[in-house]
Amino acid sequence: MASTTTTGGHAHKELGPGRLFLNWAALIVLTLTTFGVSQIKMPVNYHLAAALCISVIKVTLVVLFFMHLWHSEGINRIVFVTSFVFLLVLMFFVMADVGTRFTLSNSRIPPMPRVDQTMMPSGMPPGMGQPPQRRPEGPGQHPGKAGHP
Amino acid sequence: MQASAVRKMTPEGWLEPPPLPHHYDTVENHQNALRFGMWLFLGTEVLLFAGIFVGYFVFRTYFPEAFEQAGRHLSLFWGTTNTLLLLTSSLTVAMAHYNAEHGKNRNAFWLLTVSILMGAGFLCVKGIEYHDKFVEAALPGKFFHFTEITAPGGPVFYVVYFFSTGLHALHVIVGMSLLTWVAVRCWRKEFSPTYYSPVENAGLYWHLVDLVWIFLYPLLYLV
Amino acid sequence: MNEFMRRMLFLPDQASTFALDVDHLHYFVISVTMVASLAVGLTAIAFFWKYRRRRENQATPFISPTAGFEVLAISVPLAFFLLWFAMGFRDFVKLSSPPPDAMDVYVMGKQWMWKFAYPEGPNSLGVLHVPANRPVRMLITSRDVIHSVFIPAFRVKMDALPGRYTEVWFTATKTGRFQILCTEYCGAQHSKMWGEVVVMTPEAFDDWLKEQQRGLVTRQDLLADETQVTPQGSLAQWGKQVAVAQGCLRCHNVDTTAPSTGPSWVDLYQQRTKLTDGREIIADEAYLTESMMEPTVKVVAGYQPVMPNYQGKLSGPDAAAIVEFIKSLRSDRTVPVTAGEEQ
Amino acid sequence: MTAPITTAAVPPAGAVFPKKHYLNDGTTIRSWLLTHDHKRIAILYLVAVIIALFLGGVFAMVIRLELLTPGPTIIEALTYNRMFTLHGLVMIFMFMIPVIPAVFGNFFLPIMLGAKDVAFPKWNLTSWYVYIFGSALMLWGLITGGADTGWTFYTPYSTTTTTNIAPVMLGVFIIGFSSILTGLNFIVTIHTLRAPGVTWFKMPLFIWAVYATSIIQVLATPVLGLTTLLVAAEHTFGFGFFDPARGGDPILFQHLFWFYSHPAVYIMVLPSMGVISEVICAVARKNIFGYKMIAMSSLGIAFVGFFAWGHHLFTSGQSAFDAGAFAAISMLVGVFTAIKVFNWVGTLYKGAIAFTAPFAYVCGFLFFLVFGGMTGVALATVSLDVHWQDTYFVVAHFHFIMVGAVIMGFLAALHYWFPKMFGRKYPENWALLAAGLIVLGFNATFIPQFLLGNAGMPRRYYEYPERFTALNVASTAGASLLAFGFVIIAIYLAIALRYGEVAGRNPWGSRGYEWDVPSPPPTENFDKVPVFTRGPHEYHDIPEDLAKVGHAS
Repeated sequence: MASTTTTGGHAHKELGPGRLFLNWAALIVLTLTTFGVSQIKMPVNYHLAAALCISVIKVTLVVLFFMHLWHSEGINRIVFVTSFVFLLVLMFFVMADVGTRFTLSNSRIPPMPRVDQTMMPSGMPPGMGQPPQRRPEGPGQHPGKAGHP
Repeated sequence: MQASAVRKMTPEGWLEPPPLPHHYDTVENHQNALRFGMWLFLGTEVLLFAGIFVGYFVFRTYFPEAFEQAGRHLSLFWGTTNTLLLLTSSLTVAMAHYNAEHGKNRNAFWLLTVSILMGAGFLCVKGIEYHDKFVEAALPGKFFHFTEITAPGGPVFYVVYFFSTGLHALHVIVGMSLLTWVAVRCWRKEFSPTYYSPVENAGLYWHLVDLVWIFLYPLLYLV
Repeated sequence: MNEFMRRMLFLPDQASTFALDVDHLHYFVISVTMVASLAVGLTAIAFFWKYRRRRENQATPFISPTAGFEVLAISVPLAFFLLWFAMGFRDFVKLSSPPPDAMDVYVMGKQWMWKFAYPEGPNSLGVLHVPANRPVRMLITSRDVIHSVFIPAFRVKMDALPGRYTEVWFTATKTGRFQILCTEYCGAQHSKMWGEVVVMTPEAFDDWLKEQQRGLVTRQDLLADETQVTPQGSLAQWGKQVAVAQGCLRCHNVDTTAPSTGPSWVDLYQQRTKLTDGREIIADEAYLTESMMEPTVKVVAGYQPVMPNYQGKLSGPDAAAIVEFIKSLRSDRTVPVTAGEEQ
Repeated sequence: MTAPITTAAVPPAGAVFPKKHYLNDGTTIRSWLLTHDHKRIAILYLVAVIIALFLGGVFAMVIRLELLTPGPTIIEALTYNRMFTLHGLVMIFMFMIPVIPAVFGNFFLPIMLGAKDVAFPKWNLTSWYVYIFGSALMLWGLITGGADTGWTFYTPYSTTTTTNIAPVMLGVFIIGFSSILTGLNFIVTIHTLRAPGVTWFKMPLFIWAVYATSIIQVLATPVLGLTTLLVAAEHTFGFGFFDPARGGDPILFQHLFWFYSHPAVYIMVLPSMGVISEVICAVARKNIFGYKMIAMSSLGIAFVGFFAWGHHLFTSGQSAFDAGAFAAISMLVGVFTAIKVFNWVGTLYKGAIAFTAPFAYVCGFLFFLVFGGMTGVALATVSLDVHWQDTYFVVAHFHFIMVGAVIMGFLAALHYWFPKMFGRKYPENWALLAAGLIVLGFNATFIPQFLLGNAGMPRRYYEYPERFTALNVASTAGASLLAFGFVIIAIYLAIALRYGEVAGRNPWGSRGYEWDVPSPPPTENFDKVPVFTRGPHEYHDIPEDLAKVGHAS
């Protein structure tokens, strides 16, 4: 209704149904785009990058318009951006660790030491700690059962 | 909660807003505080999901083949359907916010009802997907007996899958409850240009649920 | 000076090249810490004495720091801290990059003991032999939970992670015996998970290694023979191997009836046993199997429910083989497969 | 019955106890349990954390007694392992995290801002119930399930232990919620409810510290929440997120855990620093030296504290690159702390210092913070940490910070604000005696532990090699002294609560905003919105007769 409020003005009233609808349309188009891109044949890392880029755009749209951050108080923007920054910090240091560790500390198939079976770490994920040709095959490979011939 | 019966109907057709809590000086200040509080809470939600996303990338680095294989076994159709459902429900919630803020409580009520139904639809689809996974025994950790994923790391993918979507589904349920609560209050015509924070905050929560899914969808289903 | 500081700080022997670097940095850091704490403390005391309150409603001048003070307050500590960081990180990088000619030793932790193995040579339990003045790289892993190899005299420590390897290296400089401790909490016997490094002169080590390898060959031959025995015997035999591999014998005696962390296995089969809840059962096959899969359900009186759950870790045949092995352990006849030899 | 009282500050001749105040505004149990008044919620928290401190203290004494001899002394290995788990969890989650923010923050934050309450009073009460519920669940789980994992819950030990840890993990998760609610409430309050005149740089430094703390609480706690859920699920259903037997990564657990638990250290210590800033000004009757530096270094610690978690992982298989990055960043925390220390000492310069119990705790705090902080820097020096990691050196270091600094801050706050909260004074002589005992006992307990760490005694050891006996005995002896000091405090404060001399509005002659309201304050704090014209730490233009001004009501 015409009753503009007594609250002295959050500018976000400018976001009428038309804008919201437009925003939704953009989101749908982006969803279909990301779906379409995923069907193209290309290296998986490109897929990952493309999907993440589109997701970031979508999230930005939702946050700015559906969630009115575009017109909101600055502090709310700071809060939200900060939380993402800390997410990225966590992600960065953990991935940096995984990427630069001593290789046998996380590679999937470390070479088996030339020592007897009891020296084999039992708690290996399937496929770890054994030469590839001895990987257990067939249905229901039992995770905890590695190590017995 | 205490939508008290003593509040009178104003000529414009909505209930008088509840009295301002004694420690705030202006309505606007109160609204800002509520909105700011909600945004802070959303910040905590982002970090709640942070761990699971970090886990996703770590395990993807360890087991790229398993993640690809397992991703291909998820139903692209249902995943995309769910994405569209959630995005659309976000639109209706944003519209409901707009209407409530302009005192059009009835419109807001119907929009919220549609959103809740879409949320329920989302959960149904999720249920179908979960059911399929249970039938295939494509399950996390020690319950994993799915034969079609040959690369190592299958059980871990399903831990990530079930934990992230499960936690997300939990948020959908909470969001639906919040929306139901404000929908009931819309029905009672409680919201007006000076009092609409509950709709706004419930809406913000629902949008966050949407946000998380926007990331989960491509990561789990598409790549 | 070094000796004085070492004793003052209760530091253990310095028996590796790394120890000396670490200790020197340690002295530097700790001296500055002492001086700084003392300076702050003395200044506070001096101020307290000089500026004690003389009148009840005494006013004080408004003083705020000059820019110079601010810069000083930030830059002096920062300079010290960065210097320490640089020195410490240099040493750390050294510690985590073993020289290419280092001798490899595989170290495995499991609840609650250390096992050591040389690529070509013998394995040993609890005692690690290394040559002095030769770089040794430890490739460390664990069978169950996280442990941590700690040799105080070498100032060396590294976690043992299940399912993956970590590495650390050292060059021992003194011959002798030094303690190995586990520093990552790993359960009931964590504080008893000790081992020993024996540092030998290079010549003595080479002799020792040759000696051991000779022994190994005969043992490996024996092992090869054991695979040829009749199926009847092989089940108990196999059970013993599984029991060794799973670490059962760490807590269960098989050569004497004396209790250990867990009940002895000798004469256990068909024994009447009292449980913690007062019930009495007969240790038949069913009970023995159940005790592996759900060990805390029926605990023998006088023992703690500390045994880990082997559900999912032991296959059906393996569990059956262990039961066969237990059945074969009788004190009234000579047991063909005596225990203790941990391969 | 009244113990002799001597305060160096103005004797409040003729001070009268106000007739109507928050404590007697409703005396039924119900009026307490359903209160929305931030002051009453603070008292509820105070009761809860004191119970937690008592429990944690008893567990600590059991541990110290057990370690009196190298072999088994009074309890079994399993009991011992449960005991240090209990001690750690109770002290950290039930005591340290809420103690200063939830008690003194709740009580004084609105008053110091000139507000009538926190932003969301109902959520404030909710956070107390959530805390109680979470604590009860955790304790119940610890006692019946007998978790023996240590408070760090390292996987895969925690996911494979035969003891039942799921309720403990859920309890921690729930307590985390309470912490988030408190922090969120404070941040919103500081942003929206400042009275006219309280601009950002005229906020008391305690508020700055609580603000920085709240940011950490809000941003870090959710990560712990997720981690505890994952561990609980993994232990119950065998998921394998962290268990390498199923492809998981145990180091990932350590990253996620310390992403919360390292900043959590600052959740504990920052409010203490805020208390010290307040107390040191009041006892030295002197403006704070370098207000902005202290305020900004609080934020700096909160910020940098998030990038330092990896220094707990130097020997756990983390990469050397990460180790270097985390070590370098950790050093910055030391710099920020050093800035604070210099400014506190600078505050004493040309002051008018009264030697009272709060000041005794300030001195203790300064010493423990400097020594504990510097050993922290030493620990962050990567190569030194290789020797010290998981030894008693680490134990001694974090007890210097957590017990040394945090408990000193807590006791300083308790003594400094006791007259404001309860309207009565505590007996100064007894307080000084207890303070002396505690500082002494504390040093005697933990300095030997530094040396034990140097000698190479690992932590969480039930039995230890003979050569560590002497230092362990010394440590246990110190611990009993420490415990004795606490008993004295408990006794005289309990007596003072009822029989203490009436304090009057401002017994310290402090210029802090909170001393403008009567002691104890009325339910509404202020009759009308106050307007502050002075800064909170200014003593250069105090009225000639501060005492009279102080007792105007």
